[in-house]
Amino acid sequence: MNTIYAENITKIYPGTKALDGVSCHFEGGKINALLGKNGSGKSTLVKIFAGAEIPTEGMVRLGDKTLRLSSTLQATQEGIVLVYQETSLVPTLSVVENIFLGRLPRKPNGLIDWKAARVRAAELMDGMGLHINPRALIQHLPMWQRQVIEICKALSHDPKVLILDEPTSALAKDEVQKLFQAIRRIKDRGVVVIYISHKLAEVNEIADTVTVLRDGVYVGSRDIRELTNAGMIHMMFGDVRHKVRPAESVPTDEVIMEVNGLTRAGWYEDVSFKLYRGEVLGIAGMLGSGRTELLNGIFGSMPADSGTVTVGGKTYARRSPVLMKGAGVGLTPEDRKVDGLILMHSIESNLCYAGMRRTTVGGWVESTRKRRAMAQRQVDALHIKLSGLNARASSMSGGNQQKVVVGNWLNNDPSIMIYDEPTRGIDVHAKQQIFEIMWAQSILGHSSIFVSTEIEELLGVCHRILIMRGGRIVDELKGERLQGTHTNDLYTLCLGG
Amino acid sequence: AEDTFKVAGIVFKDEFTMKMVQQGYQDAAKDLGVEILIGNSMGDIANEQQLINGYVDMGVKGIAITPYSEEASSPMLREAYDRGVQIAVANIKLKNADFICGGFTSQDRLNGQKLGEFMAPVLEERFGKENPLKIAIIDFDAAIPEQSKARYGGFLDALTAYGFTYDIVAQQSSTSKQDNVPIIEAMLTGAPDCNVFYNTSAAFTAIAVQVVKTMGLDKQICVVGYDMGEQVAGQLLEEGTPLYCTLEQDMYTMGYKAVEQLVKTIRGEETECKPGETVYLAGIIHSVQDLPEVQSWLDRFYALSSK
Amino acid sequence: MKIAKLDQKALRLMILNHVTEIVLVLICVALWIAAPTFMTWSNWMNLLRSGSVKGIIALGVTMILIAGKIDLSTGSQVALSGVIVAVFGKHMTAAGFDLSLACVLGMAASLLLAALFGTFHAAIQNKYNIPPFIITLATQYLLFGLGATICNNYPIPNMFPKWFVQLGMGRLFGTIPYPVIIFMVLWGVCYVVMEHTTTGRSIYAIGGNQEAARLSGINVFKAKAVVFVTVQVCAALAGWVNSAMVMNADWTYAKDWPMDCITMAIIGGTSMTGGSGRIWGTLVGVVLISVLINGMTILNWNIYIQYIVRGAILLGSLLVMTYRDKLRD
Amino acid sequence: MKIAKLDQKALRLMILNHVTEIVLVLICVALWIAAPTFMTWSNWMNLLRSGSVKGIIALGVTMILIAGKIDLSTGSQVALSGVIVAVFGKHMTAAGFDLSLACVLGMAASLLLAALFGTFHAAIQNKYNIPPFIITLATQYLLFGLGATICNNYPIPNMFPKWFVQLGMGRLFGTIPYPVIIFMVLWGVCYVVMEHTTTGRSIYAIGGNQEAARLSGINVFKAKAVVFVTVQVCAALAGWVNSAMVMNADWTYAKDWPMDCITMAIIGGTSMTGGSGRIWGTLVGVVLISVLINGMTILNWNIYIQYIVRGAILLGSLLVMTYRDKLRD
Ligand SMILES: Nc1ncnc2c1ncn2[C@@H]1O[C@H](COP(=O)(O)OP(=O)(O)OP(=O)(O)O)[C@@H](O)[C@H]1O
Ligand SMILES: Nc1ncnc2c1ncn2[C@@H]1O[C@H](COP(=O)(O)OP(=O)(O)OP(=O)(O)O)[C@@H](O)[C@H]1O
Ligand SMILES: [Mg+2]
Ligand SMILES: [Mg+2]
Repeated sequence: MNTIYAENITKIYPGTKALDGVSCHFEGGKINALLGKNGSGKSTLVKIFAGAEIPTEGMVRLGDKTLRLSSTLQATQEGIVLVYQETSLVPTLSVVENIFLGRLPRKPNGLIDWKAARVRAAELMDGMGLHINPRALIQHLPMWQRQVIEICKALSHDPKVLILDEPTSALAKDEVQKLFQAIRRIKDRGVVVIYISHKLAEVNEIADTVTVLRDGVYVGSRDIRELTNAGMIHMMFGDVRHKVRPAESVPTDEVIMEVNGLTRAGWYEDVSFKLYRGEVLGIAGMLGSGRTELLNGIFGSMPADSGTVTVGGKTYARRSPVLMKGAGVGLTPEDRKVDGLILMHSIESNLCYAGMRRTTVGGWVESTRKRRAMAQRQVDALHIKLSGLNARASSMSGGNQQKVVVGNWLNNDPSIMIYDEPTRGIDVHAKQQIFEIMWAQSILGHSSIFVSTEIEELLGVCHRILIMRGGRIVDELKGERLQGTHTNDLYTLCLGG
Repeated sequence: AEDTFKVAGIVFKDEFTMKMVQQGYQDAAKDLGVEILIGNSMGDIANEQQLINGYVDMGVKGIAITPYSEEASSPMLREAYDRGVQIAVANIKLKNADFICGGFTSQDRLNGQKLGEFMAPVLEERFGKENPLKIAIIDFDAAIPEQSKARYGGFLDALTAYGFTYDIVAQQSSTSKQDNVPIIEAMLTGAPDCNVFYNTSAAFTAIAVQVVKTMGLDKQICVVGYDMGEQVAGQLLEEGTPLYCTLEQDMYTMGYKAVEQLVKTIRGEETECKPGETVYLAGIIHSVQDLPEVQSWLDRFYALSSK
Repeated sequence: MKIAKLDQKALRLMILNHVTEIVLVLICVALWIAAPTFMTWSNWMNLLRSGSVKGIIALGVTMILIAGKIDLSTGSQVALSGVIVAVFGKHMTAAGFDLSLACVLGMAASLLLAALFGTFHAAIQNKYNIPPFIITLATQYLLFGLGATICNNYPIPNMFPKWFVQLGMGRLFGTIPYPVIIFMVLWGVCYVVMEHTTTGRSIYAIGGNQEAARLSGINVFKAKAVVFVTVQVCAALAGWVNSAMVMNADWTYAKDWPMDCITMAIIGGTSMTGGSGRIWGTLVGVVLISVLINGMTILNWNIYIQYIVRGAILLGSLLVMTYRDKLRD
Repeated sequence: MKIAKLDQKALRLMILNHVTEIVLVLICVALWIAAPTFMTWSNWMNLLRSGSVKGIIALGVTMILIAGKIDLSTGSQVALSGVIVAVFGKHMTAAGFDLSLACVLGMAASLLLAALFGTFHAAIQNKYNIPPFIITLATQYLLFGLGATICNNYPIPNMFPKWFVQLGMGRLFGTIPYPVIIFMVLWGVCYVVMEHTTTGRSIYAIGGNQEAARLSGINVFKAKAVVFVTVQVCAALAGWVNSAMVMNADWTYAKDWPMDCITMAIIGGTSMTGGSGRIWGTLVGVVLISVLINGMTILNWNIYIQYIVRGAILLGSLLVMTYRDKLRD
């Protein structure tokens, strides 16, 4: 059996010590979960395994062989493959090419053997239950299919060590199951599987061992059977108290927003609901049920075919982010790195875009003092960890970036906040803080719409939950019924079983 | 007056003819014992202005220049003159320029006329006067329109004066030196009955001769050139060449005389040309009628360019 | 120990941040020694005057580069705007109108056209998301053809009233050329807009990440329209000044200017990839290039050497800036 | 009902996919009617010959655009490579060597220099991640200055042996011009390399998502080096053919070519943003532009109208392609 060892690995980025003398190992024939809160260094560690980063100190050992990896190519040749947190496909190329990127099979004459490549790609995709034309371009495929293709690509290497960095963050439940089956098959071949996730339920289901990092330091490794959820959380965070929704947070019966017959053919249809002042409204649904599209349709950042949105007594048949911002609505997008932040600009700037007008004198000329004050307000209120307001947004870890995205909007004092997957890829602690923001807003009389793929989160957080299936609102949970609903019931409702 | 001082010589584009002017400037300065600074405005009027100002500020006593434009260049030169710098002009006749100490040009229109007058009997003998001549023209209207228009305008005027009628069967403006093969090929494809091909510059002539030959039209078409150059001279010397003649503007002499005029004016000596006036240097026609003369031009050219 | 190290880095960063300024000063000193006439008031006024014409465009170019876009059609617009003013002058005076009136109308028309083309660029770019490089490459041809057609391919000299010519030739208090004044005023306006207003902030934002800017409720089209129109209008203004300076209008002017102006902005520290740049830097870039050209002329350097020097300076400044950014992170 | 609708969309897509080809055919037919001499073998050979010279570069440009990069210095390289060959011819024959030998050495030297500059571009771009637009803008100045300096700014006519002149003027079997043959052979090579070799696919990959390509173990630098060197070498080859065609070498040649070649590639359907493009399309683009220029010249259209038409065609093709991509999604 193979075992991969990290030996006293330290990784220093300018300004951050991402890893501090980490020594640990992961055994073959097991699925090893790697846990830790945001910024604890998980991705950094596995990138070092995969040759994508070079450690400042320490080394990687695979079995008896000490590896000095300087490129991903080398790592791949050693049999170490990493599926990245961010997808690494080439959108302008076909499925088959992406699966065999950099190592397309060749005919004896040196030219590419397209036919062989297509046949193998089809086999791999069959194994994952994906049935699409291998010639289709990635850019025309939905997100979850891309994720599956990413995994097919990793499997095609026939790896000795397979590392999955949050592979399920964009996958639906049945796809997760398919993925798990494939991973178990790989495990049975004696492969070392390292599995990074923030979803403890998944970890419980699939992992054999749990290894935890905290702030770049190795905390320990345990067999999953020795651990409870609470135990895992304790390892990750030390002592934390989980708060529950405060009693002061109660919606009034004043309608603050009304969505009426909103439709975008093929994505969502005839969606109508009301949002009350001070309410936290959840929308539950499986992947591809059209929630992101709907939220963007409400906010005006994607087109809708028909229907209206009424905010503050005014009915909008056509919407745009500019208009909706004016109406007091804000939205934190699903993919914060791509759509939520200007990574090259300072944290201060990123906190002041939505509320730009509020930093001005007379609406146009900016006041440096006001800007600084405004940015600092959110840093304090949301406990954003940073090295300085002038540091670039790209230098922060996921959870803190998410807080900046939220803070950017809070600076505009929105009466309605729409959160699309605000908790994706951030740790439990940071998640809790995001929930607290929603509740605090609610107490102030502001409302939130909250979408999450981890629908169990919705139960504790929301006053009311809408169930979305196939682009339609099919059910509504509130009051007593909501109290009595368990996670499994909610999944059933969403799946429509 | 002091005997030795600085003057400047400006040319306006990146081409062989300007190189000759520049050589003239330099030789004259050497002969007269003054220091000369050389600048090239690279066909951009803003550069020209920058050069003029720069030289004035450096305290040159005079500037010899082939201006970019007969209209546009004069205000800037007047400004320089007002600041105490003598101006001598080569290559074109500057408008509104009573301030210059003298100018030397071969006038494009006159040159065109001279070519027309020279060619008229030749063309009459070859094609007769009864039918209109079928003329194709390649010009550089899109670069320096004033010059370009004068060059073919003069030629056509002379033909009319001689009693010819003509049709312009093709006329194109070229914006480059190297893209002319396709243009001329297409012109002749579109006007297969063309019998006179008039070029407004040496770069065109060289290509036109080649194309006429490769298209097998060398018996039908009489090529008339403008400006002399190494390649064109070679073509005149070729056996059975379709090129009949070309006109050399004596660029070297223009440059030489401009600097001479400048230096003599500054020194207060007797000069060839009165202030404010422009002397026309006659263009020199080189034709297949006198091949030894062409050969001797080429020899002189080699002597000059190896300097 | 650690502090000393940090300080050294900070010092190096400070030097690198001001490397263009330092190079400028060094070049000036070198020129002063090599050619004393270089450091005279009148030489400076003249070199600044020439630099200002392109500098006016370079301001617009800086803004559009910060927005992550580009405009290659500015050269054609320079030529066209001069032609339009002159054509109005020519035809209206022929019809018996006053030259000044004709000129004002011509100026208005050329501004309008510039704004129209800018809006068109912004609209096409925004709607279809086509790279602006290629849109403006196409309109560059269009504008050039338009200029030639409008003036029937004859240059039009001397069709400007006295006061218009002053724009190019005049001097405030008889000493500071108006083009320099115009440039400095525009520079001030640009500086304030880009660094201290929401419009400027929006332009930086769309250059940094357009989608994020859009989702923050920034009016992306408006910001784009501002830069695309500004750069065209700057080109039109430069076209007036240029035509006034040479008292002539010709559709062949300014062909190489777009690249020259981009060079000035880049040397000043603006990035080609959008989201970062400095209006102050462009001022330095404009002066640096003008000093170089003037200085090399004074030293009587061959024009071709001048090209090599320009290429080398551009390359050098790119490398220095990249090194600085690495150091900073 | 639904099927009919789909089919209609498929039909429209098919038309849009081949819109350049269709436009080309339509233009040819129109020209045939307007000017019967257009549709002759000799005219076509002539127009293809001229198109081929720029076409050779357009192949390299297509590759570099697919890789998401650009090269603005090709024009200077065209001029320089001709000058180098001629300078070798001139100085070596003066020193008593054989002209053919001199020419071969000159060709080798110019290829070497082109490869060097290509490698330099790739190295700088790769190491410092500077936009290639600006790197090659800088080297464009350098190469231009170099060309002028090497030939001491005299054009050098007739310094080529007969066989070299054949490269530009000769015709296979007395009818098909060699430039056309060279272009077609290179086109075939490019086609196979881009569509059927791992090198080609790596180029597509780095254009589509460089980081993904790198993480997949693709040698990004190698792929970049291939395109940067190829485009420079193509320019050098085109420089030979061009000089052979005009029997002259001059450092001022080909200033506008980089944009012309980019236009050809874009009209052929290559995207400016990298990752997608078609070598076949470039062939069509080259022929389309050549036909247009030839046709408008035969019809004796004014050069200004020609510019407007060119701008309009480029703009039109951009819009059509964008519309097609929208429809496809
Ligand atoms: N390229 C980089 N430059 C500077 N700092 C970095 C870089 N990459 C990561 N970091 C920092 O290193 C630390 C560890 O980051 P890492 O991405 O490994 O965390 P993680 O455990 O994967 O977090 P998450 O759960 O959010 O993905 C963080 O503080 C992060 O900001
Ligand atoms: N009708 C459809 N046709 C094609 N693709 C679809 C359709 N509906 C959904 N999808 C794909 O499914 C993905 C998810 O859709 P959407 O984002 O609207 O739903 P969601 O519930 O927010 O899911 P996610 O968890 O991905 O955000 C999209 O990326 C989209 O490409
Ligand atoms: Mg991570
Ligand atoms: Mg979603």
